[in-house]
Amino acid sequence: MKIHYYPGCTLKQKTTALDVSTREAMKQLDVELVEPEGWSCCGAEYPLTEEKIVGLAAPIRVLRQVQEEGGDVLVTTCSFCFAVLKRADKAIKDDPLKHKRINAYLRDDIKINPLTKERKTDFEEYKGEVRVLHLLEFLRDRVGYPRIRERLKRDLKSLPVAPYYGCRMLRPQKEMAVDNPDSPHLFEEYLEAVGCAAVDYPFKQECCGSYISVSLPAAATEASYRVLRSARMNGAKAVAVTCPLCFYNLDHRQDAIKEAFLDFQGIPIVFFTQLLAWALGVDKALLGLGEHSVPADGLFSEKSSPEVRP
Amino acid sequence: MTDKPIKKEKRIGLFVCHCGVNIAGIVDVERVAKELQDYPGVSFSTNYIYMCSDPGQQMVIDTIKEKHLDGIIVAACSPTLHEKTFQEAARLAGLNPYQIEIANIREQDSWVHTDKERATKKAVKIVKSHVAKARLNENLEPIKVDVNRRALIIGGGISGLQAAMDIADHGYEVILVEKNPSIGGKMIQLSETFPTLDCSQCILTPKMVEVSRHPRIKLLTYHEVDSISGFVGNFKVRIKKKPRYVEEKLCNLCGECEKVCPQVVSDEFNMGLAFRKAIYMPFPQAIPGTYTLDAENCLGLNPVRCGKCKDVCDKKAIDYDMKETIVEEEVGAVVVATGYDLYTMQALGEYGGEKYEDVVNGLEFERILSASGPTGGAIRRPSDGKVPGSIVFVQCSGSRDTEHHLPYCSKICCMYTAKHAMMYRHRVPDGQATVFYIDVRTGGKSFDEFYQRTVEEDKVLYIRGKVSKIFKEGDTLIVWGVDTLTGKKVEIEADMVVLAMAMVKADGVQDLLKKLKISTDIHGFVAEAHPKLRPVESLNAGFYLAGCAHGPKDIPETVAQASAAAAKVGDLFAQKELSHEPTVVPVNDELCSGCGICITMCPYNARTLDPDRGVAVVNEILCEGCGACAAACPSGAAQQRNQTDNQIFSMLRAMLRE
Amino acid sequence: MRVKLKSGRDQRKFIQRIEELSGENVFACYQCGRCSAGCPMASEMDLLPNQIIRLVQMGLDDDVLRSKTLFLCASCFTCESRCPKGIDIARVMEAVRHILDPKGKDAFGPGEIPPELAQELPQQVLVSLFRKFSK
Amino acid sequence: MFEPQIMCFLCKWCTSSAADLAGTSRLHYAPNNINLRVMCSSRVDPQHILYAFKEGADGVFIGGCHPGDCHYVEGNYKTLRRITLFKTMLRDLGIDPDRLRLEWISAAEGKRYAETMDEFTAQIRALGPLNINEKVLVREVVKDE
Repeated sequence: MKIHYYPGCTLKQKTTALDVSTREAMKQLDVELVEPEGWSCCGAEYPLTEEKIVGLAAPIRVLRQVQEEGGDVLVTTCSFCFAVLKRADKAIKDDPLKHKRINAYLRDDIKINPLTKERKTDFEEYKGEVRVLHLLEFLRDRVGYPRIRERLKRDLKSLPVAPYYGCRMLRPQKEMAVDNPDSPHLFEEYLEAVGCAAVDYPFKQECCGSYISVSLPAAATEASYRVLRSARMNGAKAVAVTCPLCFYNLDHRQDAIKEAFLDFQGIPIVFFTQLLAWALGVDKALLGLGEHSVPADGLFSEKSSPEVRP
Repeated sequence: MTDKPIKKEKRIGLFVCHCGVNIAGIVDVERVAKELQDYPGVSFSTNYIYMCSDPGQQMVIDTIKEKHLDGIIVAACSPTLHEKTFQEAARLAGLNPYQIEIANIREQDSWVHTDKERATKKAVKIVKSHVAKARLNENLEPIKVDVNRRALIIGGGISGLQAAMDIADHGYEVILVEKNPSIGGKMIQLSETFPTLDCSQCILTPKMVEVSRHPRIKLLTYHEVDSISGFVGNFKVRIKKKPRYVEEKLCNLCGECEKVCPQVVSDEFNMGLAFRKAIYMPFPQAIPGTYTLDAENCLGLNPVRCGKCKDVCDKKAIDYDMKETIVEEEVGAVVVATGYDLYTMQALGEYGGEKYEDVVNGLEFERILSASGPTGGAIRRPSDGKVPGSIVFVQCSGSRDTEHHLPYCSKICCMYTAKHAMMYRHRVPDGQATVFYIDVRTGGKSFDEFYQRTVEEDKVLYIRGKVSKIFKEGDTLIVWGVDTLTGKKVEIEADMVVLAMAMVKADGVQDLLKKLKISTDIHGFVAEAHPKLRPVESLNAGFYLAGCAHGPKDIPETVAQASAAAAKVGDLFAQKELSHEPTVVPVNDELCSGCGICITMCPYNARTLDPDRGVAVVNEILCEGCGACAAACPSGAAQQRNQTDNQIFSMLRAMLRE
Repeated sequence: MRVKLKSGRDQRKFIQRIEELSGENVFACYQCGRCSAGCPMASEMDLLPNQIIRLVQMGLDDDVLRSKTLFLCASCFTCESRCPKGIDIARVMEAVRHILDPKGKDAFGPGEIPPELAQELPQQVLVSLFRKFSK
Repeated sequence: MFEPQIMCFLCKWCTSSAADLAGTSRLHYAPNNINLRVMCSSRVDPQHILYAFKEGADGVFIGGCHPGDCHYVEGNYKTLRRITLFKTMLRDLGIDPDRLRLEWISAAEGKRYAETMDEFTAQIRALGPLNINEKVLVREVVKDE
């Protein structure tokens, strides 16, 4: 299976673990990932006011490129990218005026291809037919859990993992339409397909503090603390995330949390794809575990998740 | 004071109820039954877990038959609860129901005391007193009375009209009395009605016409009930016919009289926002369609002083010599549908309602909104006719103020204020509507949706807080309030202020209610017999209530209550005859000296002096059995049946002698 | 201090601008406070999200525009997902920030981030933060 | 401690219902009273009161409807007149008029009924038992059976 894949900037720079583990896992599932040619940053934040529609140009540009390359699906892992791409796509589908204006921007922008310097004369408008899928959705709907299950090489059932959805993947529901924002199941089902025990806890969809992490670190520290404490209290040995920013707040911030909250005990944070890749038999060295500030090596050991011999 | 020798000792049965642990938990019921076993008159005594249960009642019935009992005592809960149950059981067993005594050992004993010993002793005394009474109880039969199947409706507003229509449609005759020149009440003054925005006049006038044309409804407008006597099924009503000075049947509504009348006075139909002449028609669709001459404002009903109207009346309909007359009617039931009035704005000095023309009450604003109102439905303020750029609405003006005004919620103000604000925003799109509220209560079908539409679509600013003061600067009203949601004290400039004044009992209704002898609550609204189970009946038999006479309510609720009252009247009229309690106070001719004291005591004129025999005589149908005469009778000739002085003395003895 | 509510068109100008920008009907809000009850940042805010809406309803733009709350909102949409009247409060916040843009300086600019921290932060944080809080 | 006997004549429409309400509300009060339900407070004849004193009551209580609320229009006014006059007579008979009490207690005032019972019981307790002399006087006025 060949599929368009949008890693986004963070995965190419600071948080390569998510990108690397995604690629390794997909290899095991015979999925070939193709990056749209000349993709750019999605903008990270979806513009929320009616007048800032220029912010839609970047994500639509990516989608138009997928369309040009003949793709009908674009898969992402980062929740921020996922939200921006999906909402932008919906915005221009719903509003013909926005559709017209964005395509007009794009027409000017891609007259000259910035990479090839090639001049284009023909311009195909983005028709709004590319489906933006989160990798979790893609695995469920296109790959299928049975295929994952039949290829599992390791047994993770002694590993209770708390799925952390964060904000962007679920909300606003009328635009994201992934799952019920206050009682989601997608991530749990995925973890079970991978073989882990999914831990239910009340903070799986609460905000980790997001970018407030920079402007008011204490607030983000507290928000992250609440999430991690809840996960631990409910028996999790690790928290699985989909978003590099959640990862940053929950993982890199744990020293700060320990300083602020004396009762806090650390817990490793992993990307959902790291678990998948490991379960599918990918070598530990290829999981990008070096980027973790809370060591997660212990989770990826023969002891906690033994190899299964068919 | 000697008990007459009891010829044949009665056989009285005692049944002591445990009521689960309700009685038995405190009172030793077995001991009570045992101690009474040998008490004089008691020939059977037992106790049982629930006397009111089917097996309990069956036990009573069987025992009466087996032991040939001729009196029973049930020691249980309050007689208000199960007296009827056991009277019925006695009847089934062939025992006269007036031989039943209920000894209340629950509400007035086991539930109020904690000392088991003393509570048990008290129970014994209570039961003994009833045995003492029962020994002297007589068999009584209810007094049968015919029913006059005609109903009197007092009030010609929506509730009276609805009740009249329903009763007349049941096939009974109705007399509808309205004190004003036309029927229609308050509802005819309203503009649109929430939450559907039906035009009030458009939905009410067809009903008014229907009532006026109904063959079984006799419409008495400009009439007032003067007095009422009698009792349920048989009332005599005296109705005062106020002189209209215009012959209804002759007046052809040409309007010439009005044109020439020199007397211009404030128009009450338009809440004083317009003027009328002294000879007038309250509003174009008034029923009956006739002019009325308002004697108070007429130059003097004297052709020498003015007489202009009389001169121009082609039909010779005007008669200055008309006099007040009395109409007498006999009816079997009375529906009180006297409506409401608004609390006076003068009571809220801080809101300036009495000082500033542009501070109006809800009903005045209805007239301003009404297409038939003084401005033809255009929103203009009373002082200078300017279209108000900003209106402040103040809810709970006088309502829910336990300290200074009225403690209750007037129920309809939240909805009509939302309607007012919405109407204003529709008609003055640039206008700023602000509503001060303490709670918005929208319990009713489609009510909350209506309110939310007012806020969401019409952008009416609701501020949570009570206004403290309204004053004038130049020609602008300044409203001082607070938004308790933000904690900000706010000041708003308004061109007009609408006060949602509390609903109160109709002006002057207390005199009427006194004449009807029906009870009211502390606010002067007619009291219902039971707040849950008998909401449309008065405690006084034969009186029913409908609409705001009973308390604040909206139109659908009023109509429902009026129909319910009509159905209850139908219940009464469907009976062949009525039963009257036989526990009246007859006269023992042999003892009566004809002093006449009892006659002065009777509030029902049930007692008169027979001049030939020189003794008092009693109309047993009129006697309600209060016993005031019996207490006053110096000779003991007046004795209340089954509560004679002898019975009371016996009870006192049984209770107090250790 | 007593606040004088603006009347008529003046009063609605600010509200209308907010409604235009956000596409949300702020008058739909009946102040139940559910947004504030669930907001992960509420404890740091000088005005709670429902109070921001309330002040917008009342046309008190000055109070809204100087609130710290605008720059504590992480656009997590928890409020949006639970609002019984379907108001996207994050959009209202963004609309207020939008009005503020030409007026003020950055609420949080690149200069405020220590270089070593900038090295460590994921790109998306920087991009999203500046998008929200800078001119 | 002296436990007085309180004889209560209660109007069926108001005070007796208040006594029921006190029960329904499980309000506790001293068990010294014993109730006799009459149709109206105006049914109470001064003779009944004297008889109660004679038979051993240390206090007599009459409960009627608030002024204006009488079920029989004005029975309570009649009671008021009677009791006011009768109290002056009681003094002449050597019975402390405080042993007789008339109160208006509506059907809604269960709590007030309970409180009044406690209060009146305490008052009579303080006055002590109705002494023999008083009883003798009563005997002269009330014809014995």
